[in-house]
Amino acid sequence: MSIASRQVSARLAAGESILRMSEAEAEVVEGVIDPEDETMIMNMGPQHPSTHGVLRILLELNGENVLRSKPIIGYLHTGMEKTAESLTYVQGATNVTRMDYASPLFNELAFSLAVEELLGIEIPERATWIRMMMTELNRMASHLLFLASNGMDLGAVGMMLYGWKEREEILRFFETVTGLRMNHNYIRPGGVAADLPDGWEDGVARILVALPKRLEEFDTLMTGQPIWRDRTQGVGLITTPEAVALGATGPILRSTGAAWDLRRDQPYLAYDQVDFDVVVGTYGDTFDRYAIRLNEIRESMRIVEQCLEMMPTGDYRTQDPKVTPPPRARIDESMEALIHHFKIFTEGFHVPEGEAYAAVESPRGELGCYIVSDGSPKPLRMHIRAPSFVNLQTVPHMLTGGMIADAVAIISSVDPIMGEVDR
Amino acid sequence: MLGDPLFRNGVDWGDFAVMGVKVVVAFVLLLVATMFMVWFERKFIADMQNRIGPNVAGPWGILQTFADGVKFFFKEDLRPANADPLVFRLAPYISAVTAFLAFSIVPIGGVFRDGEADTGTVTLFGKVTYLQVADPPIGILLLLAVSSIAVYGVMLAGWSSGSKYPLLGSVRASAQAISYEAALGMSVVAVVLLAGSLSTHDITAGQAGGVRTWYVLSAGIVPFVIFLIAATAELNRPPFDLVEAEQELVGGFHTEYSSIRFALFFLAEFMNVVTMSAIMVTLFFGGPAGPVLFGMTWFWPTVWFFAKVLVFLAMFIWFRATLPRLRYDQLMNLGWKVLIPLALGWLLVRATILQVDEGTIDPVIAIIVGILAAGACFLLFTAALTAGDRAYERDQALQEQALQEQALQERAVQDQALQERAVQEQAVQEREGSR
Amino acid sequence: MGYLNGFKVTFARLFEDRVTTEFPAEKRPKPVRFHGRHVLNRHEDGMEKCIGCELCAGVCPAKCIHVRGADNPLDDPVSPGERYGFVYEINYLRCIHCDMCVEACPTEAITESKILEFSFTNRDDAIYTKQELVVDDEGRPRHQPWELWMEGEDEHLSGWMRATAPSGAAAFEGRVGWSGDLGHGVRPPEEGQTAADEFEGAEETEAAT
Amino acid sequence: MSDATRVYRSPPREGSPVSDPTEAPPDDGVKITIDGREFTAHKGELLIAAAERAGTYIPHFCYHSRMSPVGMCRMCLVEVDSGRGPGLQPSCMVPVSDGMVVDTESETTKRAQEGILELLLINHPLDCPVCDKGGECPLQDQAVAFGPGESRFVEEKRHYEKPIPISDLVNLDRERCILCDRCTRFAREVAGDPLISFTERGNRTQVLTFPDDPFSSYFSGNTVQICPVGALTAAPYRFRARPWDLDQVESTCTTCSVGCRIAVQSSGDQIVRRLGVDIDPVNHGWLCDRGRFDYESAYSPERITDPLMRGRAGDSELIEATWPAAMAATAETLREAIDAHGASSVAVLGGARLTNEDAYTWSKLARTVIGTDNIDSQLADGLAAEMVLTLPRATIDEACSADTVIMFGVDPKEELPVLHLRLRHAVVEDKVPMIEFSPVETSLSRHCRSVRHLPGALTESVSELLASEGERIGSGSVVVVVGRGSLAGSGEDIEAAVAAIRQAIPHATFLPALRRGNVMGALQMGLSPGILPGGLAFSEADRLGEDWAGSQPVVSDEPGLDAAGILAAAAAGRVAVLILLGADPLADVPDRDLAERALAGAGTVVAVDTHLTVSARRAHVVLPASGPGEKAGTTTNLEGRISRLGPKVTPPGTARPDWMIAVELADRLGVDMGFADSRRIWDEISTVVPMFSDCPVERIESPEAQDGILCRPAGDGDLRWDPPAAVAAPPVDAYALRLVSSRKLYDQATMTANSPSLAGLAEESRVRLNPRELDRLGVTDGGRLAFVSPRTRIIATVSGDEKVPRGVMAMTFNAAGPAASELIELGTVVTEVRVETL
Repeated sequence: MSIASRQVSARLAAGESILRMSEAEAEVVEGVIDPEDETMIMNMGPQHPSTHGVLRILLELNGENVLRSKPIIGYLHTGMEKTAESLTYVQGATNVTRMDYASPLFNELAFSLAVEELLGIEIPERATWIRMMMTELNRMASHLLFLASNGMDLGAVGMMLYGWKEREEILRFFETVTGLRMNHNYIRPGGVAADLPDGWEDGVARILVALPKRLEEFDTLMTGQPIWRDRTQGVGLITTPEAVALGATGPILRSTGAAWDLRRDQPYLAYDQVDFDVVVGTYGDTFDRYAIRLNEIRESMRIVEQCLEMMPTGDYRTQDPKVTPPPRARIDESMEALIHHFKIFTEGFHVPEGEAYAAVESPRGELGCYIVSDGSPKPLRMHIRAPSFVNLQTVPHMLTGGMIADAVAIISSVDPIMGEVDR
Repeated sequence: MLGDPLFRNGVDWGDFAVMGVKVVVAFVLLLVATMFMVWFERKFIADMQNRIGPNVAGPWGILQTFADGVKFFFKEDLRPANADPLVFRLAPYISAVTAFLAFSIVPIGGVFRDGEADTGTVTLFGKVTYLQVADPPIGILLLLAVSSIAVYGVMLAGWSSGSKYPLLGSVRASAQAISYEAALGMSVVAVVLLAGSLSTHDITAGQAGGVRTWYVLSAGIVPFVIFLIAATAELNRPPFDLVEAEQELVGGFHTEYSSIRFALFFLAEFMNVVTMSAIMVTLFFGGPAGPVLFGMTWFWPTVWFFAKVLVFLAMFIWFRATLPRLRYDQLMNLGWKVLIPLALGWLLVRATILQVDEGTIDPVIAIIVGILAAGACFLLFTAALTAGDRAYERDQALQEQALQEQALQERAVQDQALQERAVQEQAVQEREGSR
Repeated sequence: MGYLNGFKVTFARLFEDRVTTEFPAEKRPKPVRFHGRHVLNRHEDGMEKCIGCELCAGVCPAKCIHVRGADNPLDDPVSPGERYGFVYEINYLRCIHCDMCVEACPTEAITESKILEFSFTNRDDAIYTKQELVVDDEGRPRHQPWELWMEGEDEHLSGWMRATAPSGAAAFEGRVGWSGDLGHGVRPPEEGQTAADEFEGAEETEAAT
Repeated sequence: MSDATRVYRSPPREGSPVSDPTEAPPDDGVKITIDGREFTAHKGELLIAAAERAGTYIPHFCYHSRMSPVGMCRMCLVEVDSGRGPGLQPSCMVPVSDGMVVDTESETTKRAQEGILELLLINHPLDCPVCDKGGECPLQDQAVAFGPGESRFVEEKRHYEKPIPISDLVNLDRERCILCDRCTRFAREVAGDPLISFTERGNRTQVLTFPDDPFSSYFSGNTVQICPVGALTAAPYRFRARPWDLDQVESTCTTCSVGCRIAVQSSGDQIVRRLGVDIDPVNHGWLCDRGRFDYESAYSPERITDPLMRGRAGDSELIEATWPAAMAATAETLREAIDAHGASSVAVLGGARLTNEDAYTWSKLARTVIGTDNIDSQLADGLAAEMVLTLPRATIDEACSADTVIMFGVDPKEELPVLHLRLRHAVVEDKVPMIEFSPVETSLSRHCRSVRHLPGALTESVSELLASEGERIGSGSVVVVVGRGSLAGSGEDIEAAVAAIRQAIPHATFLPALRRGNVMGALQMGLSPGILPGGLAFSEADRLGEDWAGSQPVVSDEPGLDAAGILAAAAAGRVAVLILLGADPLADVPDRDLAERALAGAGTVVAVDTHLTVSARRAHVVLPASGPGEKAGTTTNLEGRISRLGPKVTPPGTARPDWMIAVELADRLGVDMGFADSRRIWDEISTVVPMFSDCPVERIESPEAQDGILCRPAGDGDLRWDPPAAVAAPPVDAYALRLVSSRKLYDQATMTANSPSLAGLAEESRVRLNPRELDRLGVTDGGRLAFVSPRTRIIATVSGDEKVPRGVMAMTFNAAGPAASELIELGTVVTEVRVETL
């Protein structure tokens, strides 16, 4: 037995799994595994109810036990990053918003922040606060969706509908603000597309009043449920160094006890002016990830409450005429306004040459947008650092040694959005 | 104690006619009840989820099952290329037929009076008979036997599909059946012990003396709870629906089934739910027992019976709406490590109490022996539980040791490499210096 | 008893209101800003507002709009001015309802209705031509056989943008950008962007501009 | 690299070729500092041009590198310090001077730019959404890039009637005009048609044409392209498309043989516009209106989209057929003809419309597969192929910078308009001496030394000049522009004149001013009897490799028939199959009578064409070919410059490239030519033909080819041109008029006649006579006279024209109405016409 194989076998035998298993190592593993044990290779996905879309995981099973696994992606590849190169910065938000369709506003936000960094423009205060409030509401919606799908994946059908129902309340609020439930194209370079509508305070307040009671219910239904705990506690363990090594961010990293949250550690928007806690776990298991998301909803509600109180007045878009189209009333009066209206909507605005990276803390972790501009109205290259994509790397590590049912729980706890993974 | 009075005076054509009617009525009743159950489950769980549920087919969507059935009829019947053709086709029928059989021993009506010799009869066409299709003296055994056979349907379906998910489903099904059959049987024994008969009619008659005599109370609540849990598992209902686990096995044993064959499984599953609810009512809740309110004395027991069944149906749905699914190993643990010992223990306790009641054993001795026996059991049980764990710990320790040795070896290798490099570097430096 | 607490939650839900609507029979009200199927508006005198400038087609990220302009016939003009929309087609298999076209339209010709309940059985139906998009003589959208219209849904056709959009200048708050022509009527401007005490000042700024 | 992935240059918005900034600084350079960076500029260079070369863009509207600076718009104001402290100066008017410090980004400059833009926009109407320029408008671009973003102007704007058509092709909207003087300067300086200019003063200043005098310039389209706003728009493009839905490829115009570089733009798979691309050697960004707008013909109802066939039963109608049926019929007819009458009973006429690849394939098909040499790409209306291929050739640039330019036989403005622009610029602006020989006054006559001669007396006139001044002229470089101006006489006169010049001035070079699109390419690919690809004689066939050397007619030294010969043979019934390769003999052969008889006498006529021409209507099989913008390949201009054609749209119906038709015909005749695309054909050409050996596909596809690659026959082959001895014109018949029949830009040519915007511009057939001649005959302008030639008698409208000398009648060739070709008999030296009053 070579040293490598002994290393691998020792690590395997110790119940430790291997962060990345190369093909060579996999052969070694095959050597370690007794050929008399008939293992079974099973394709979980891309058509499978619990793979959150079209994730495909190749599982090597011994009975119900997962020996090793390999996620395979690309089934939802839509070439959005490439598409971005043929869309102007004005149109860009309609494209990026579709990547992580469970939290569209974060995509728009990351994109807009990157473009604004390139443009070197300041965003009006009101726009910043609107963005903050909307994205936090979106975080709540996204986490509620997670609760729903996580419940469903573990067999609690009731939870699925409860989660969706609460999420729907938030989406309805979004609809009154942006006109669409999802894929809003609301946060754009320079601010937001429209001001909050009349009566938005009531809409937000309604959510803030109704949700805590529901969260209590979820606690009772899930958190306090022994079967639930049995299914999630100690399942899909990962440690801080492993998570860091694999680039995991968001709830996965925080579940290991590492308090890393871009909102607090690299504040953007006005997060340094609001009060909130970073929720962390202890064990790095599926339960921690569930609990973090549940409690992050509560933290988001705190932020939204503060936004509600502190919402400033003023412009909701930057007043730079080269970036923001003129007021509609002006295009029938002013030649300059008409020309700018015309050019911004057809050609888009020119962005100075350079490159920029802007990252936000999306519900899934660090969502970054990297843009290279050649001075034209379209990005030369746009890349999205998609948290789902990076987090997916932790899956094989967490799966090893679990059972099929654990696999479902673990995939669910990673909460990957395949639209974002494949882009 | 004498079997169905219908056959007591010999058998004539009238008896056959009555039998025939009973079979047909039971069949239709079960079918209708099943259809109702499907609708009821969807409607009830929708209510629990703030939804409406089926509402288009018929008033309140009550014809939904019928519509689904019609749809199934017209779907294409697919069979995977790898499937075993005969078994693949046979399996759904096994499931469906056994589901029908179990219901035949359930008395669904008849006024039972406490202590009467030949109670619970009705007069049909001038014939005195029980309101159950058959009352074999070994009724409960028949039930257990039939429900064991039902597992074959599921198991063979999964195995014969020639596909991996169904195979896993069928493996789960057999394991689950074995684990829970035992607990189920054990919990029924307590009832049989009290009734002194395996006949369902006799068991029902034994509970005719009012709520207090219902075995759910008189046998202690424990057998009922065990039976309820085991029955849920036996029925593959949530939270024990591992066999079909949509989220894990994409439907499990019936992944590859379509059309009417799938409908048969679907039907069998819901029929079993109805049957099992009926049996629970029979065993623990006095069957058709209940007050006769006015007129039509034979009618009311049937109403009460179905009312009680409905409560259990609702309970199963409630389970589904509330509980997450157990994992395979947790299911096994629950069955083998909790339910079976508990059922066994309780059987001993109840038997002892029975004997004490009858005065055969001195209560003091009974208590002392009982405590000793319980203590021994507990020790044995704990030992059994921890034995596995200790083996695990030992393994752990051994592996850690191996790992440490490994690390030491590696370090040695590294040290050696470092040393070699240091020597080399020194040599290089020397050479450069000399130049 | 952790096992049983959950049952209370689900049981309590039995007595809550149902949130589902019986969709084809009833629709939930759509918000003012809803993005629905487009309409092409007309002026009070019946002329089309669309001048065929193709700005909507140019800004459309999904490239679902096809417009061709043509010289306006002098004797029977279709729209005011030199040019009119000769061909106007929207492919609803591609449309993502982002409303960029509505924002881009310099004449408020294209706005969105409140209907999104339409489904086709062939690709031809999915391509709405000018004939289908342009409002009828009363300024209401034309109903297609495959669309599910409800009472009152064809009334408010104004775009979702607030009156001063898309600039977001607080100085323009309260100024009606949408004309009061046939089809949607003057929409009252929304408030909230400026505080009540700043509003006076805003009006002064506006007057100065 | 496939055609679709080529790198295209966008059409020049500013009309300035971007010179190479890495170009070594000139020795007499002037050192200046632009935005803190040192740059060495040419002496006398304008600051704006120097800055552009240095990579600093200075916004401007009126400045155009091909025209004189005027400083009208003031947009190019920059802060310049020439030693007396910084101040704003218009960079388009200031030549660089040593030590000049320029700041294009200073606050002052920015304020100046904002101010100018705000000023320019004051009177600009709110037209962007309806304006054709919207989206590609320099005014919009500058307003967004350099403008203040808001206007303070609230008063009423200037109002004019809009739009007014100032010509059939151009609309003027004065409200949008920013008075940059570009169009007026172009008309005055470049086109020489100063029909548009400023009128009135102050706030009312406006661009306008003169009353009752439309802007009917052949070059009016250029003003649309250079207009920095939407003031001048093209009528054919009006509201057709928007810049953002345009797709474009760079290509070469094949309307005439000048080979202007163009950008072909399409929208929705239809060509909607052509723009001139600025390349130094040829067109400087200009186009003639015909070349600019005749893309419309692709969508005319006359366009052939599917093969047509006549039923077997005699004169039945042409009906649509499938390709296999049409090809099978053609191949069958060919085979039958070859078997029955020998390969020489097959003749191929035409080919000047084709690409080089098409021409090569057809040439190869005729020579090696069919085995005939009866093949001619000129329709007896050009110059002798041997002469064209053996004369030392000059480029346009050489012609424009020669010490003396001698020109005869052509009016470039009518036939090769952009060559006219180049020559005009050389003569008028650069004062290049030009001597022109012409029977009638041409458009350049005013600007140069013009010698009148009687038709048929060219050689005499040239010899006279050479005798008196030959030595003086011969002391410098001489470029002779030779064309076939009048179709009424044989070309021998011209040949003789050329021979005379060659004898007198041996170093003279020649620019053959042949008219048809790719006639030079066709000749070089061997579409001429006795000439093989690369201008090789039959004796050199082995230089082309096995395919050619072994073929039947090549072995025989006897050249086949030329166009006149083919027609005569056909008329005599000796041609079994006549293939018309984009040729319309009825319209283009000077002798209409002969053409009629030839078409009637030929056994089977196969027409391969884009449009259903008069001749194609008479054909038995009509095969649709793809036209310009629809096929890939290369074309060769009159200098021998090879440039690429960009395919942009799919051909209508089932039309296909000519080479593909040839390949399939060969296939049906049992020979696999092995060509799968035009690239493969050029590959063979460059391998096989010695002349193109240094021009492989890679070079053709390289960016170098955007300016075209000069490829001229070496002239060291066996091909010989035997000039005829001086042709003696018959003595002047005092009772007759000598006919001069030349082409106009707009005539009944296929592409022009099928372009709706251009068709109306073609004049009716009309005989122009000297006014005194009219007086003598007692008719007035517009009167009608009968004209009798040995061929026939026609009645035509006449008009007086001082440009026509006495004793000469000028008649437009191929115009609607009585045709000049009816009067002409092929082969006569001059056509003498007697006049009869009615």
